[in-house]
Amino acid sequence: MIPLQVAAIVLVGAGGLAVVLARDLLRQALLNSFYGLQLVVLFLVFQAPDVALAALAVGGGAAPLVILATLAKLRAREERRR
Amino acid sequence: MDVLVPLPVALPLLAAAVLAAVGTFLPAWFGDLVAAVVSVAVTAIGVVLLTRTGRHDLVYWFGGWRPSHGVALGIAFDVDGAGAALGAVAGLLMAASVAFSWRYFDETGPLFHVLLLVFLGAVEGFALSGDLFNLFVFLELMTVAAIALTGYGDEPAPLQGALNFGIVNGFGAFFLLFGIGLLYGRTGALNLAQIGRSLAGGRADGLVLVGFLLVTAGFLVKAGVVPFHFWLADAYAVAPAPVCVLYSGVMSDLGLNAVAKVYWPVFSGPLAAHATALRAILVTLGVVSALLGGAMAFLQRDLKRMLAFVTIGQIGIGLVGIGLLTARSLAGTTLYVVSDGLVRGSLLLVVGVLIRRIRSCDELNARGGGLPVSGVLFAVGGLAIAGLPPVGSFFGRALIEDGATGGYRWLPVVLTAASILSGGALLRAAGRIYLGWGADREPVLGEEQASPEQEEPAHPPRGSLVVMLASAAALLVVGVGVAAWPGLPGKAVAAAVRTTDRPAHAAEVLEGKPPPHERASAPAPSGTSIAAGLASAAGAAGLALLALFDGLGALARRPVLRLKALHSGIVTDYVTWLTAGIAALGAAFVLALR
Amino acid sequence: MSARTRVPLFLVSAAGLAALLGFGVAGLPAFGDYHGPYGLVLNHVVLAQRHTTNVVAAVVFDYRGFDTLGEELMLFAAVAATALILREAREEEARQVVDSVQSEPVRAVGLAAVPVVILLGLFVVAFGYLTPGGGFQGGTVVALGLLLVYLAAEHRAYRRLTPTHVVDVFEGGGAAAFVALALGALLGGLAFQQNFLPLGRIGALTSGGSIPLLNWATAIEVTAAFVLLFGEFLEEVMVERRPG
Amino acid sequence: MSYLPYALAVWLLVVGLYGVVTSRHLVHLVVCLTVAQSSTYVLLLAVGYRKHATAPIFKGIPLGTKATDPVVQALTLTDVVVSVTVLALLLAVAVQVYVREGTLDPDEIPAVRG
Repeated sequence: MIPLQVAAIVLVGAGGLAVVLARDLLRQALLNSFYGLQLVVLFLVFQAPDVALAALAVGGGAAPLVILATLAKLRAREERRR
Repeated sequence: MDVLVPLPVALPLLAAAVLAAVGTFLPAWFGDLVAAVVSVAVTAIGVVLLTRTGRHDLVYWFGGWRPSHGVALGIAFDVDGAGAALGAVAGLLMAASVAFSWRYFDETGPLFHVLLLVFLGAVEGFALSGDLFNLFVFLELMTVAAIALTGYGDEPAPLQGALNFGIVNGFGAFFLLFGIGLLYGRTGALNLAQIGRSLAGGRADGLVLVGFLLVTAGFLVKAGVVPFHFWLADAYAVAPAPVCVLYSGVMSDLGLNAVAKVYWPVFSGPLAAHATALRAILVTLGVVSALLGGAMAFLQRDLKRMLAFVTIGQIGIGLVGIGLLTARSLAGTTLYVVSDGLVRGSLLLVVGVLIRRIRSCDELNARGGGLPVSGVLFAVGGLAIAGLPPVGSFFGRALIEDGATGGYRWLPVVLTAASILSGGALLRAAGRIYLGWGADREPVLGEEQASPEQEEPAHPPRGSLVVMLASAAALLVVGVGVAAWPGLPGKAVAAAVRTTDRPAHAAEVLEGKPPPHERASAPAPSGTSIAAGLASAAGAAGLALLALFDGLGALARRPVLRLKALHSGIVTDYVTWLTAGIAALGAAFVLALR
Repeated sequence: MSARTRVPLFLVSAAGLAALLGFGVAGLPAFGDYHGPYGLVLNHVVLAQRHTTNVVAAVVFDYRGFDTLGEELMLFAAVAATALILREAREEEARQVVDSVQSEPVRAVGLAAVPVVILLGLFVVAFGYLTPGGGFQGGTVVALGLLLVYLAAEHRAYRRLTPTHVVDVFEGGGAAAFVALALGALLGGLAFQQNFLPLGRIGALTSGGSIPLLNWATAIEVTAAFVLLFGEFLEEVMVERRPG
Repeated sequence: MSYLPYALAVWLLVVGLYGVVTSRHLVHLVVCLTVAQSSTYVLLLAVGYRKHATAPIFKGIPLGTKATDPVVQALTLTDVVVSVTVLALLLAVAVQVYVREGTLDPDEIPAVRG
């Protein structure tokens, strides 16, 4: 195993833990998009460029967008409820 | 290759996509029509496929990629008797559901029918596929369509049933995929027969055991076997009755069938040496499910929830048949789930009639509020669930019980007890709702009303009421009447013998060698099983009467209330139970099978 | 269960589960030593059998195209259901959509990026069966490009560009085309999903027989699905940006 | 050391489960679910990796060059894209739950019990 792979694995492991432990939702959304990009790197060093590309489009674009939009929606509803 | 094989999947999925594309430009009845035509066609194809699987499986290689030198390049459908039968049942239940809800979901556009068709296509793919990853794909597709369908209640209802469904089943699918990863790493194959051939030479080491654990757990979550069953009752309580019909009648059955479908070709080789221990574990799991499902069904007042627990209990009895690991008991399970799946579907439609008429499916609220015709259907269904001879599923249960030799002679007693509870719950509800017997308060069943938003009773037009009752009756007649199919038990046993003959099955799938002609016959049900069936029906009726006229006050004890309280509706609890269940099952595997 | 019983029960179970999973993965070949037949065989035969240089794309669209059909329908069903649920949520509290106005430079830069991203996405789709990429990845990128219209300009422009009914047609149409191509082979007497087009010269955009068609059908479906998805999610956010 | 990637897959699955079980907010919970899901991608791709191998794309390299397993990559690639729409579906249901119930704490959402 090459050092780059070890580094990517350790980073993803830490990144996943960070996402889970983040209790603030906005913070978690940001950590989650970092985590998505870490996965992209991992897939690249696993010699899987097709998957890395998919993970980039999803983890770097679509997923954070959907999560942030959800949070925005919930926040607005929360304000209205008060 | 049989040109009909891909159609049960292709037709619904194509219809769903086209309907979604152009449905908004067409009149609303178009969706009903398309769904009806497709489900009838799928039923017919399923029946034809069933008649063609008498001597051999129908193996179909997508893209024409036949295996070369025993290595599968593409994906295969491997249609056997059980798969074809469940496929036909799915089509029939869907046809009944569409007829039942004719023009009812028109307001929301064509989407309801689009999702139903996707669900049907997924169910068919899951029933027919012979490829492990392909099974995963259709399992997931089923889940996605079902999350949406669960949320399709006609009035604002607690939606967390849909969420619990999605989250717990999502984890089930992850466990399955993790197991697929393990098996692929060992064997480099995804075709079930090929994985099995590759594993057959080796012993049951950690990878095989954990692979088996994860794959089985993924399917047991879908089937709703205790302790993976928590999501199921919540989903039923929310989903509209015609959708519950599909969940109860096929989704659970298919999850159960998948356990056998994967065990025999893939794991029966390396695990053969540990069959005794494995049998003990699976039968125990099935018995616990059967008893707990029955008991919880008896403690419900919401009829949809009651039927959810009836389903759990009956799936437990089916798991016992699979867990006995003999061809005869496996055949029994197939007959049992096919017949009872249809009966449960019929019961749910009767409940649907009640909901449509008085906007409630609460046993206590609806006291004395049912139509007599519905009452007859409901009572017959309850007796069929109890397993009254010679009603459909009786032959299945007889094959399971008569296959229980050796240390399992006690099984008929336990299965009878479970059937008494399930059947008793249904007959109690029938007595209260359709005859007005018993009290209208029963604290053990819960003080809250099951459906709190009471509205004015609706009066559906007479015509549509007739259609609804007719579709329920049709399912009941077919479910009860499958026993009249000449020589059906013998055919089921012959098919099961082929399934359990792993080397011959692998040669059939991978090399196209016709299987040896099995002359299998099913013995007539023994005196014990006839007595068990009669005792179940009589016991169920007796229990129902006792509950109606003596009340349930005696049940208000701590263990009972604790048991009810475990079903908390909280998804984090459910995921905890899922984790604990897999860890416990895995510990049992590792300790017993090594 | 209270959190006080839940968490300890979970921790014990999770420790057991982790041990079991560890026991399982210990039986795998060491990382990098994999020799399973399926992929090895495909790596050797795909170029000759399908004239496609990206073996992954050949697996996605042909050898295991039936999985892909299921996945496409999953995408399609999930997005259709999401749209339905979000629309219901909006109906329950009816709101008015009001556009926000962004500063002109932001808008100009954003709009300038739109064609670049969309072209990039189309490129990823077009060469997907030769080099890394394909309809799944490219379709997502194209949808993200269209989304920039929203971010840079305004919701109304995004909606004008992507009217829901038209997007529905493309979403369902893409999925339908995928199934129809597979059924077409069946009607022609071949196996479901069997290739019926000439394979073409290796490395050319016309190579791979039916793979380019399936690839583009996928791209259309994925693009439409994500456009619909983003629209539904952002419509509500837009709702919240009312002045005052 | 050569089992580290598999250990990562186990870690992510268990960590994701932990996040779900201890979650006090459905959006947080659903995001933890995707962490657990990523463990399956890691496992599949790690299983199909081969030492000193290129990606299975034979453009400009001779046939027969050692390449990683294309099958696991195909399985993962479609699932990665599709999973985000499932994430969106679950989030949409969560929004709807909030609209109706006014809370997203799994312990507080009124549920059918018993």
